[in-house]
Amino acid sequence: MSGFRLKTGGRIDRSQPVMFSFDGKSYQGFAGDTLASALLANGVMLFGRSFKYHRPRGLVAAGSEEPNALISVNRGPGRFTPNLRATGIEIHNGLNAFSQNRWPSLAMDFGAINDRLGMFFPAGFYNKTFMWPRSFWDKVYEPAIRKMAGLGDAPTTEDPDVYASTYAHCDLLIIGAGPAGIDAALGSMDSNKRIILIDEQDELGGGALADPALWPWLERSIKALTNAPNVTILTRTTAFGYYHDNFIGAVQRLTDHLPEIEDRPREKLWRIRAGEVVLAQGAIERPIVFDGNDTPGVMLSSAAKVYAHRYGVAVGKAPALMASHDSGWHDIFALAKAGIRICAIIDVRESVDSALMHEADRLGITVYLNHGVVGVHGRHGVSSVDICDYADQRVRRVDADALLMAGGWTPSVHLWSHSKGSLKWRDDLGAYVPDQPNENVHCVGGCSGDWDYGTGAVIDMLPTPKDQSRIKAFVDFQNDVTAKDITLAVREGFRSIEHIKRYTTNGMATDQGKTSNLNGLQIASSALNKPVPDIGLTSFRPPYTPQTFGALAGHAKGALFQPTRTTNIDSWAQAHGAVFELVAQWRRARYFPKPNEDMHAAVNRECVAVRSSLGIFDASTLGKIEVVGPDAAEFLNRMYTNPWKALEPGRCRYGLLLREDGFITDDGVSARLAPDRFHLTTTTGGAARVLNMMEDYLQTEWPDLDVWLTSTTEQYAVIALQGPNARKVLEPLVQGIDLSPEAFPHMAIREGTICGINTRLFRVSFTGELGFEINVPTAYGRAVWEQLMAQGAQYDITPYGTEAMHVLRAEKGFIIVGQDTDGTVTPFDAGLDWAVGKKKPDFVGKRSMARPDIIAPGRKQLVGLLTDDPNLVLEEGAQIVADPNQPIPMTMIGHVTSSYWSETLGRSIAMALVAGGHDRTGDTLHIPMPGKTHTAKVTGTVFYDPEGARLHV
Amino acid sequence: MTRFSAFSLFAKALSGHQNWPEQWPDAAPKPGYDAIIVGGGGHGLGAAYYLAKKYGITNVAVLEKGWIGGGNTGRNTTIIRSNYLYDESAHLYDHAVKLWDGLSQELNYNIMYSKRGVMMLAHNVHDVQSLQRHINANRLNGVDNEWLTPEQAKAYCPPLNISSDARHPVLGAALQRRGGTARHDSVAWGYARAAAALGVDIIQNCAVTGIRRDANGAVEGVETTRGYIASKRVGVSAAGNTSVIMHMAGLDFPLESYPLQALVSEPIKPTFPCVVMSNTVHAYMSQSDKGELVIGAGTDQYVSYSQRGALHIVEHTLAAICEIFPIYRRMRMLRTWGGIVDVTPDRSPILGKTPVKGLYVNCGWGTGGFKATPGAGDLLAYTMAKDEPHYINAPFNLDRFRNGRLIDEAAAAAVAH
Amino acid sequence: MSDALIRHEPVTETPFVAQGVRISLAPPMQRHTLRARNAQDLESLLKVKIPRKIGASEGGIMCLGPDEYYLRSQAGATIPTGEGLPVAVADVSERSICLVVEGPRASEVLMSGCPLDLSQFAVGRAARTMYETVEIILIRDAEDRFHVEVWRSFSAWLWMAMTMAARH
Amino acid sequence: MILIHCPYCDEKRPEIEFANAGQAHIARPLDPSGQSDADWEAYLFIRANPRGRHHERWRHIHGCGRFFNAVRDTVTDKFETTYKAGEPRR
Repeated sequence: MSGFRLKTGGRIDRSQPVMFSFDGKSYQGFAGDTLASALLANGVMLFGRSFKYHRPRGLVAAGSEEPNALISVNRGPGRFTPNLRATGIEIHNGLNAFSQNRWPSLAMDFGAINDRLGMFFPAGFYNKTFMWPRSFWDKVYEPAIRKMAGLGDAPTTEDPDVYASTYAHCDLLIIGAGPAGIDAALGSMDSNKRIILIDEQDELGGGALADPALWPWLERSIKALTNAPNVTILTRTTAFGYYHDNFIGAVQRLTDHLPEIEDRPREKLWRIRAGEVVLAQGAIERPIVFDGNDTPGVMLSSAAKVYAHRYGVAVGKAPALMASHDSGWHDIFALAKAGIRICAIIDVRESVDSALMHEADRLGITVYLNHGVVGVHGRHGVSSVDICDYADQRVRRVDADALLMAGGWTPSVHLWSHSKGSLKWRDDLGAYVPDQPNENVHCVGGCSGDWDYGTGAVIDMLPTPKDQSRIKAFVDFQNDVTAKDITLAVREGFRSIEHIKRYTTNGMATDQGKTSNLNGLQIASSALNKPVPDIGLTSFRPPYTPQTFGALAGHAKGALFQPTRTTNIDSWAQAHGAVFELVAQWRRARYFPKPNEDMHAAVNRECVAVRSSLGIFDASTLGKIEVVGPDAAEFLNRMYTNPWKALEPGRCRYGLLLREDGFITDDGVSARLAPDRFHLTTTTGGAARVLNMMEDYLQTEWPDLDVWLTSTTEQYAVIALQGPNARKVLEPLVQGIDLSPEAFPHMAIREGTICGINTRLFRVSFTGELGFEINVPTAYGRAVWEQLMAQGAQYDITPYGTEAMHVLRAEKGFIIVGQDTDGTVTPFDAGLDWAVGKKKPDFVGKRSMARPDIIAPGRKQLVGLLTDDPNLVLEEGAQIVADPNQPIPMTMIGHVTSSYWSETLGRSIAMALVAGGHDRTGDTLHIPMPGKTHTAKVTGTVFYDPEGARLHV
Repeated sequence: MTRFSAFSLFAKALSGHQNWPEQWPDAAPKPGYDAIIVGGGGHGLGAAYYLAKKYGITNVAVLEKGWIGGGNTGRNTTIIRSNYLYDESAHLYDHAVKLWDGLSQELNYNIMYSKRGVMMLAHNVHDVQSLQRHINANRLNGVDNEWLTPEQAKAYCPPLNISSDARHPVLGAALQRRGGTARHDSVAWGYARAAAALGVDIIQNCAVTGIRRDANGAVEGVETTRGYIASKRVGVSAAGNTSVIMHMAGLDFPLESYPLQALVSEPIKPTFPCVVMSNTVHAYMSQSDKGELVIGAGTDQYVSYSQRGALHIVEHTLAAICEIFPIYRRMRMLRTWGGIVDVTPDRSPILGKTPVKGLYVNCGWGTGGFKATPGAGDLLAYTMAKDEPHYINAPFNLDRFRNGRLIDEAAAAAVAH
Repeated sequence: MSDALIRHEPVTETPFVAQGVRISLAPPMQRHTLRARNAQDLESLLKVKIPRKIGASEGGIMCLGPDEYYLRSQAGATIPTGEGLPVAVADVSERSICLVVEGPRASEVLMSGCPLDLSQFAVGRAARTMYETVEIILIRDAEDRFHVEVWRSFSAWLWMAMTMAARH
Repeated sequence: MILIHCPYCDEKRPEIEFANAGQAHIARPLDPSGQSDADWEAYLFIRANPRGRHHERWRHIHGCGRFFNAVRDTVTDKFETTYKAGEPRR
């Protein structure tokens, strides 16, 4: 037995030989071959080993339903791909393919011992054993099971290829370009509809590619469609999923078939929105279940026809047909016409259409009706076949070297099912067909159950005189599920097809049950003695065939994975050696180390500079919202905890924002620019959330208010100039603003220019020092920064990053929302009672603060902590206990939220949320850490300049 | 019940596996039971088992509208861990983890609990602080969880990309070594088989259509598609469908149900030794015993019972996986599916009594219910048996939404400043 | 505003050119959001006609929402603030930059990441929408020329994404 | 990715332009402080979560910016209608 190349025929280009290798051995094929057809032409029948029993396996199919012939392809470093179907790999010069799941070689596989022991590994065997001794599970059994599992090897290095993606729109999307799909396209071509025609193969035609009589029609049709300006044709493209509202995902393979990749994307994801969808995905031939049906050389009859007429390859020198359906007869006649000697036709039916009998007779083919295959001889290929005459149970041997199965057809309703269209059972077909649509879609051709393949008998498996428990009749080839696995599942009480599928793994292999689901259903139906519709249908889930992770990720790779937002000053920080951190989507300078400085040294230096002279900080990432309109103050009064109506233009106020559940969600200093105009600031991470929340209240609760919100986060670069010398540096650069303390007090805003650029100048401080925040139009941020650096050089102006900012604010006891609060903290917990308007009848979150648990004693409250050892810096997130000697689990009364070394104070400082903390001032608490328990005293949260004298200068 | 063992497997093999009995009988409803569990997922079956095993209530029915284990039990990524921040959560989930250990032997059903370790990644300073807080709290609660440097994380999980140039670089990780995975279907089947052996009726294709209450408002039974079934104790463990059942008892619940997708790759040889979770990048992955990479995706943004998720969720998920594990970019997605997850306002479950006497509830597990399966089952059984909650589930009551005592793990990992 | 200081733009000022498409940074301009319950209030303030239909544009003003308009004007034009009126005018000149995508492949490049059907997006139309995960305002300036307004901090990413798509 | 008809833009737009904003027609009480704890809990947290016809809010956040209401079937995910904020419940 072995396949061979026919002298003539096929669509391959015999003038273009192609050299490739399989398992290290070189072979020749022709342009137009798949790996499957080329190897078959070279007489290779053995393509792989099955998942569980490591049985030798050959080709079953010629298309994407192939369950057995899974191949790894290695295109060089990072370009190793496991589990590809040989039937979908177009050969090219240099293709380097390998079989899988075998060791040491495909022909000689040690794993095949599983096959000998197969009787001990029925469905669900793992549930029943490997439990004793208990300790063996982790160390012995599970590692062994895992080692046996899997198909191909995993890739081990990063894929250098790129992947593309796009959206597309059309009025009519046709999926499948066989005759039915092409007819649908031709029929709509002259309308002004935008049409996309998709097919997973390398050329249009589908089943027509294996029917030379149709080639002239095919050529004319393709030409017409290619020339139509409103038709887009996508070949090598798999529509893998049908999503809501006629949204279809498809992946186009662009380079795998080419000898050279160049820098083109390997695959492209098409996200298609279609007005109307026509599904023309055809039908898949069903194998027949009998003992030995997995022997290499046993394959679908339609596949043999494809190999002969599309690729010019005979699957054997004397194939026989095992049929329960007319279509196999037509296939075998086609083989005969290609010059292949036919060994026999075996049909399970007692009679068939007389026209078939006449044709067989005319071609000189021996026919056995009311017969079935009961055994296949040969391990790595078919050597002969035992058939049984069901009339008298006599078994005879037929010398076939290949056996073709024609078990009827299964409409490809996968995408239809993704779209939630309903299915109905047709007894005559033994298959589910589309019923009621859920989207604007309809099915044509084979996938609607409409075909001209003739009729057939619907069977579960071939009758056999052998002991059913001793044979191996496969249903799911790849997962090694046999008919008796399914009957075992039924015997053990699994009645729904979903249970049977999960217990046996039938249909869960990489072919997703394309050839096995219906046979599994029929066998279960017989075992349960219930009609198929009563045991249900496993649902189809995307994708139709496996799709590359990289293609679904599309362009979103590396720097394109997610935007990294940077400020206008970021480029300066980068040029000056800043170390960055990521905060929300932003990149922020964390500190600016000088040569040989670590973070602590840099931060200490930056902090001291701010306290003693002058620091400069890029605060551009702070969220900003411009609130404008006659009702602006009223609106803010309702949103924030504190009163806003009386704030005078030119002044600033700290605003505290709660969620409606009473917990702090954001804060920031905001300024009134005019009676009807405010400049709000929010936290960096909270900007979008706060704006959305405010829009929600404004649009849906208080639509009567005349006020509008505009995000101005990116309109302004913000430079914080902080330190005793801040005013001196600003004075020569600022025009139109009197910077004197009397004219421009703390918590005020003035508008003027700086270096000739318009500015909103805030006098505010998050450091406790004299400070300004300079808002300038973003494009000028870096230029103004550089002017300030130059002007500040005389004061040794020091750029500082977020880490120093954190230390400086902690020394002053200013909270950071999200660090010192965590979504469960109220203003009272945080010690911010002063920021809550006691007389306000309402604001967002007020009512929730009156709930029983919120007013109960013992809530966690923000306090300062000073360690007994001043040199010890507690770990942020360290847990606090009152009694360090209690056993585990301990009662934890709080945790450290912020903790730093304060160079200014010459000791460590910390803040913590502690149960009843406001009443514990002076108490000693304990912080148990691995190996040592630390002690600390509860203090207030302001560690530096509690009177605020340094601010008001 | 035939005891499962290597010996019984061997013996049955010799007789061609013709003699295996049903794992659980296909029961028809009786007129009444001492207790009814609505929902035949792992939680509900577990509750029935523990009612019979630990609390001596064996006249119990589990009512399942489809087939057992067909809801979220069979649709999740099977992650098991207990390294939660708050004491209440840590106690709840650790109760479950302790039961997971040894569950195969207890049920005489290998549920394949694989202590592969669960590693949670930190990608920024805020993540580091948050995970450190978890580790410290876990240590004092007796829950194992340890800090790994990026290099240690890479050693534990070699496919991990720890390049500092990554868009979301790995700054470290928290590892719970006792965390891992289990075989989801086996959990449902193992509980069903063990419960049935103790006398519990597993009734499939039996949808609850109404809850009957007596003059005092107490539960007296349920209407079903297979007729009325009396019981004064009804425990609802119906995940995404809880709101629908509660409406039958006149109760509105603080729940919303969202689609959650998950997916697997084609099977490959062992390559991924543990479970990795990244909340910042939204990537969750492990490798199954079969060799598939099992990946959790995000929820869609709207309430839905369609079990049908969107493509863009899958795109984002796989982009995230490829960022953290770039060697898998050429791997292929084999299958996606959707579940319906019920989410409470604080994303913690509700497990306890309801305002209706005799009606108990176990819901709101969101995306994380599988890991709690044995614990939730046990605690629901306890609560139903004693008509009062166990101290572990007492905090997970309905009252917390009124009095404000929320257990908000997600808020505690709040977004940064 | 003085031009004594140098502007720093977040993307290169050298246009990207590939087969059939050119992507470039538009010159600086003024941008204002205009908000009002009644568009007449803005018309009387600005003395210009305000397009009422969402998506329409006229004289550099685009209607983006039922009470939201977006005005792009030459640098230096004077726009009143509308103080005291039931309107809101906010200067957002530097919040965004504008990328000009032009050429026969302009639509194709934009549709690599924008889910709108641009064949139905008429010349003169403006809409806030998305390119993958980034918000943009898309304006069709001519059959084969689009303006893409994008917030500054996202623009480097958008530039990378669109030029990558253009190369493919 | 579902298509959503924005009643302000009067056209169907793709889901990624929208943000779901939860159940519709839950008005914030005019006098929150006068609410009982139970009433306040209902306002904050209790949701219909129906299997079937559902009133919900969406915001066309990356479009016209408006919040609006929708009636959608949560089993099929199909919209019955969408309408502007402030219009009566449909």
